[in-house]
Amino acid sequence: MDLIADHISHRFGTLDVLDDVSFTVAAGEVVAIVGPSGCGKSTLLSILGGLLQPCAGQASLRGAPPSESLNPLTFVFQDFALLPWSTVAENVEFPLLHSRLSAQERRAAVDDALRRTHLSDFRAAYPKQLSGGMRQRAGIARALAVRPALLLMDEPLSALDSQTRELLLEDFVRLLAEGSMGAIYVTHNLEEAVRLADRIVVLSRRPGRVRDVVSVPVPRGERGALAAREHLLPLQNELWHLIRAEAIDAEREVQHA
Amino acid sequence: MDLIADHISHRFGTLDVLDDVSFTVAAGEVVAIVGPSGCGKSTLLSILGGLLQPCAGQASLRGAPPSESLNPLTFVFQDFALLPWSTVAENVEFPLLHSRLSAQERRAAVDDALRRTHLSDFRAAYPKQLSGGMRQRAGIARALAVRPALLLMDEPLSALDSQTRELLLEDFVRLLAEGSMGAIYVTHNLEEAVRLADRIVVLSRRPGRVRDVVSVPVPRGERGALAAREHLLPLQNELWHLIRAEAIDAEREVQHA
Amino acid sequence: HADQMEKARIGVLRLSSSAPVFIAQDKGYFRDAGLEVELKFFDAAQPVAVATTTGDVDVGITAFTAGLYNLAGKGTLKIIAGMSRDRPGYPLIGYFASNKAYEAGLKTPKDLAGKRIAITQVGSSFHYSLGLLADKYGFKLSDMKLVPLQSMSNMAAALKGETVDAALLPVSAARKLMDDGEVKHLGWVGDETPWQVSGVFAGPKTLADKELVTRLLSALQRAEREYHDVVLATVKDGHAAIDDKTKPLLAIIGKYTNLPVEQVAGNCAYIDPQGRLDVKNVDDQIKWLQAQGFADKGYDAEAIIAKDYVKAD
Amino acid sequence: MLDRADVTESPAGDATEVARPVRFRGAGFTPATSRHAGWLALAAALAVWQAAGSLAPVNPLFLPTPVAIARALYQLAISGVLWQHVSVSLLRISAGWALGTASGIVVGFAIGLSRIARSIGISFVSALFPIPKIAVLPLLILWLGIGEAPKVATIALGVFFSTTISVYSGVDAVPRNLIRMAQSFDVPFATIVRRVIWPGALPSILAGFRITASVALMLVVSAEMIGAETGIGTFVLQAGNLMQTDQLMAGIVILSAFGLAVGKLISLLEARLLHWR
Amino acid sequence: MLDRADVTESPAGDATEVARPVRFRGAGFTPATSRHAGWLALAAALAVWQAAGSLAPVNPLFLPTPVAIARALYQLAISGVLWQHVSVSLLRISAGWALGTASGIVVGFAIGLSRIARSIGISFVSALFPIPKIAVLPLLILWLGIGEAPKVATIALGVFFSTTISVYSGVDAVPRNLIRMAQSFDVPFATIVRRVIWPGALPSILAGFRITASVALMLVVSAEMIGAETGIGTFVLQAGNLMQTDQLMAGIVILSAFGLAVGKLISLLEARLLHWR
Ligand SMILES: Nc1ncnc2c1ncn2[C@@H]1O[C@H](COP(=O)(O)OP(=O)(O)OP(=O)(O)O)[C@@H](O)[C@H]1O
Ligand SMILES: Nc1ncnc2c1ncn2[C@@H]1O[C@H](COP(=O)(O)OP(=O)(O)OP(=O)(O)O)[C@@H](O)[C@H]1O
Ligand SMILES: [Mg+2]
Ligand SMILES: [Mg+2]
Repeated sequence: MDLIADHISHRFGTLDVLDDVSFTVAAGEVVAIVGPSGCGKSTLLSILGGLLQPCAGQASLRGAPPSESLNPLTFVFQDFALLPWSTVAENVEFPLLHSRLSAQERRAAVDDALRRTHLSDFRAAYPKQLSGGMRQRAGIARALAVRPALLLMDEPLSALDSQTRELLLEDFVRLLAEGSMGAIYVTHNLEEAVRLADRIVVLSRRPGRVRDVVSVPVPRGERGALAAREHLLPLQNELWHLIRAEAIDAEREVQHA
Repeated sequence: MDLIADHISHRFGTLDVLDDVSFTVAAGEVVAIVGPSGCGKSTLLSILGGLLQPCAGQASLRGAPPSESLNPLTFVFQDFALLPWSTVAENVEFPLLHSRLSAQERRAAVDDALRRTHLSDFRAAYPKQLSGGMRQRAGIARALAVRPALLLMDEPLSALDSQTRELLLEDFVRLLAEGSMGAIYVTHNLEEAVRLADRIVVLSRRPGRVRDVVSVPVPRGERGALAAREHLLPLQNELWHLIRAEAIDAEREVQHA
Repeated sequence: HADQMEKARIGVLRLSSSAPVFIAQDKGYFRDAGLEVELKFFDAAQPVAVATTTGDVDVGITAFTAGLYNLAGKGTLKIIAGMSRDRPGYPLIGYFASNKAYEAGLKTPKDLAGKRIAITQVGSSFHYSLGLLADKYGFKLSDMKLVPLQSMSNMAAALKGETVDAALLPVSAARKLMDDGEVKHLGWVGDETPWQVSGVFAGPKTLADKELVTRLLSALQRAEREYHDVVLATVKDGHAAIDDKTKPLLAIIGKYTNLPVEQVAGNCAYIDPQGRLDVKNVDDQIKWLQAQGFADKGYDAEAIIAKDYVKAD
Repeated sequence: MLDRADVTESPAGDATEVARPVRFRGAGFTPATSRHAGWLALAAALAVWQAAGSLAPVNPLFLPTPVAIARALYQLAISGVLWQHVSVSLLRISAGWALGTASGIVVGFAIGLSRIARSIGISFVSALFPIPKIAVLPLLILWLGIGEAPKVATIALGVFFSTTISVYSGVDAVPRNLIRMAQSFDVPFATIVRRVIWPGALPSILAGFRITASVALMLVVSAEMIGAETGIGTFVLQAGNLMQTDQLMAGIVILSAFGLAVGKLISLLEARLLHWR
Repeated sequence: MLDRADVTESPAGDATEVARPVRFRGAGFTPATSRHAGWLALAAALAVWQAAGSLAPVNPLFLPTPVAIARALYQLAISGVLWQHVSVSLLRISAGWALGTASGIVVGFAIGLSRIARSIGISFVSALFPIPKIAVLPLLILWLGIGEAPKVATIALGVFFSTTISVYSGVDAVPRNLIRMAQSFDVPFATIVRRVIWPGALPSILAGFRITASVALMLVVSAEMIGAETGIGTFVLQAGNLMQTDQLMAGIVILSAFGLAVGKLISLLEARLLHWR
């Protein structure tokens, strides 16, 4: 199942946010979207996942999703979006409640998702009891439980401290290597993009346009080694120089409310 | 003026947070403090800056602070701590209001601090109108305006997105190179530590103890080049392996409230 | 009559001015007329009229107030008979002065001009009495400063505390204050300005039931006649005699008003033996209230009296 | 050295397969008010009400029609009685509100800032707050006589407790990090209170004003039950006593309008004082 | 390869210079309640009050002593009158509160979820909310008679508006990201309402209960002014009328105790239902 961004434009009131964005994410591919603050990354992801209707163009799917997938396009949110009144297990089970699964299958799916995210010991904990990292793991477990074809991740690590971020990044690498699941990974962080993605879509400042699509030269499986990391540092550096001027502009923007 | 952490221990109720922490920060030196989440870094910084009284040991100063310094030990906060009802200029002026400066000197100090943080165009803006990066710049301008001998920075970049963080990091490098000001820089982020600090104090998990004090081999002024960055990557990597296991433990801690 | 007993609910206050109702109930005159009467007691005149309007009671017996007239003016109830009257020789409502005001020269009802006087509510019978007094002595109502205090006890307290100069109080409430020397008596409303104080009224549904109203009024009149002939006939200096003949009736009144017989005897409202209504006075009341703005314009006594039942003076 | 990918895409998979749009699933849950509809609904309700009153056999005593109410209002207005009532009540409300608010702010700040005041204050406030002020009215009359004093005191009392609570909640809600910041610059206590705690507590204090305004409005009606000759509360109670329902409704409309006006005023005040939010 | 710095430090600067401690500047601004002090203060206040009443020549009519109030309470309790009054009022409060709360929750949810209901509802609620319910009492009596109905209706009305406001504020405050999350998993509307919006709005609804409980308590006193023979409000008003200040104070103490009890109950409810916060 491929996801196609087909000449998508969007505006909020008088604010042009996205301008004619087109690209395709092939089945199983991991695509990072980077761009300066406020360039419309989150808006684009909402449109791709069907949570927002674009003003022009459309998001479409080609090919059937895997038959076992309960929710082919599944979000992972920056702020985790856990129900604070539910335990970790209940949160993971939440999207399965109205699915076609039997109670037993549901339990199995929850257990499996918790195991894959190393959360089995925390199933009865409430979100407030957990560190940010564990909360996002629960968010990921919830996403895995519906067996997505494509994960839509909106800065899933940006609310975490650097060490936790590093730990979860290692987990993402592992999880994305495991199955045939693809991902769109929106981020500000070029290191994350370079370490996770097959290709990187670079958006311009608002209104967001596709400035560049960059392939990462090292195969995903081989990026763990220190040497590979040193090898990718120049790419990261170059990407930074590509967007640095726009990042400065975005940062110096004043909101007149 | 040197700052001495002299066998500092602290506990909150029954929770041991710091255990016999000792080190010295020489005048003009930049020391990073890294350690896993909840190991007492913020607590330590509060004690060093006189905002908290330790249960045992003490923070002390040796040598006179620079005579022009209005507030030798000055904090920069993670959440910026700007007064939301005051403009940028008013925020920067706030700590000067009760100082010995005349109105004119005050104005000059504010202008100078805003200029050094590239905020001159934003003096009339309110915090809510600004991006996170600009807010933290305002926090830094406020700190600079009192001409500190030592900046106490508690994860000053952790609330910012990666690109803004990179931009402010560049500014910190510049500002710390300019004068004779020293800094204690608390962070989770090993890259920041490696790029900013002369020495790095590594704390253990709670109760925080000094596990290691590491000197960064490349002089501060020479770390901008890509080659130097590649040279420092292994140090960063090694630090990571030093604290990784503890970071995992810290992350997997459940709060029973 | 047991086979044709009809039920009726009567709203009254626990005041001696409703004495015939208590007598008729206690001595079974209602029952004799084929009525099974339930008395519903209220603590103020106003709610009785409202309850008659809303159908909570079938018949109301209480003092005429602006509120009652306004309800009647909107067609929700009509007056079917008279009840008590203020009349010379029958002390019921008195003018009372605080000691301080008395010292300062407030000695007679005429002196009330320019004073602070407590009443229950605007448009109440006290208010009207003062209006009559003003007319009688040729000063303006607005010359007096009226202070509405909602309840008798508030008025008594205000008078005792000397925050007002004077108040109108029923003799039952004032007796103890007078005896204790805490207030000074100035005169009786009945002596100064006689008027029709209270009456019997009913809502449209009851009015349509001619049988019921006729039986009820006849039973009431039987009691009124007895009360008039036995008790009122003995009144001298505002006091009824307490003897073998009057005692049973006084005891009945005392039972319903929660007062000892001695007090009941000193507090006998005049009630017409035939239940007649002073229609002229009622019309005067309405005109006065309309002039004060307390009653809506556009109706007179004619419009609110059930002519089929009322015996006019 | 960037390895540009082909921007004009030739994705894997069968390109001849038809693409179907991603289904939109983000609808709803964003109810916005349209001022328009609100006014329309009010107008419609008034029309139905008028029709019910003038066509169907609803006794106007039970529900005076909007036109009758408007007429009553108009007559009150041109006779000048309205202004008299409103101005007297306004005076009572202002005096009581000002008194209650001033003392509430002082006590609220004391509770918010001092440990002793807090320990003592909170137990007193929580014990006395739930007492309906109307029940205390007789005592106030006993203590203060039947003049203006007990009326103003009733309002002040009601306002005082609400204000105290909203002020100390506001002080408690001032972000501790701002206070720590000020302390880290050696800012003196008084300056911290004036320049950090006061503006920080202001949103909660203003929100409290919204409550105390409605409390004052409610209590002025209760307070004017006893010994008042003028005042909008007296007027309403009198109309109720005299069963003049059109007047009563007119009074209620005035009270409602007054409440709305005060609400508007506080919104303006908020927009002005809290523009930084 | 880590370049270990000397942990046993030989800092730059003259080591013989004496070090002085960093000055502590983080004092204050953390007022905590000590339950202890609160009770102590209450006890002290009662003692002073009692002393004033029994020693100094303060007329007990103006301020009955605590002992006199306690005696009045005790007599009310043993004579059984107290329970009669309290139970009747409790019944009225429960009925009115339940009615007002149920309808308030329904209307509040409608306003929170539907655009039409919001447009219409908000203008009605904001127009009717500020009206003191005591002013409407005569109308309610006209409409509903003088039995229990108007008393219950008065309470229900007061509770209804507060509840409606707190419910729709609560619905508005449910984090939109949680709703988006549910939508992104194709969770049906009804499930979103039941499992996301309802628990999300619950904190605000329970906070509303705190307000409506005190509203109900206040209104029961007002409502019992008219045509009631028993009830704690009637009792208080009667005591006030009869200037039996010790009885009056006893009634006030009961009202206060009742308010505190309800507050406690809601705190328990919150601890139980909102343990996840
Ligand atoms: N619902 C909305 N209504 C109006 N404007 C919006 C809305 N959502 C977003 N915007 C504006 O649209 C622009 C793009 O927003 P978006 O969140 O997509 O950017 P982004 O690239 O995700 O930014 P960031 O990097 O900060 O997450 C921003 O200027 C934002 O203020
Ligand atoms: N005022 C306090 N009362 C009780 N416990 C506290 C208090 N402040 C901090 N703690 C606890 O003390 C421990 C250390 O806190 P501290 O904030 O110093 O850690 P940290 O290293 O700064 O953590 P982080 O990396 O998350 O910022 C934590 O477990 C924290 O929960
Ligand atoms: Mg975004
Ligand atoms: Mg910290």
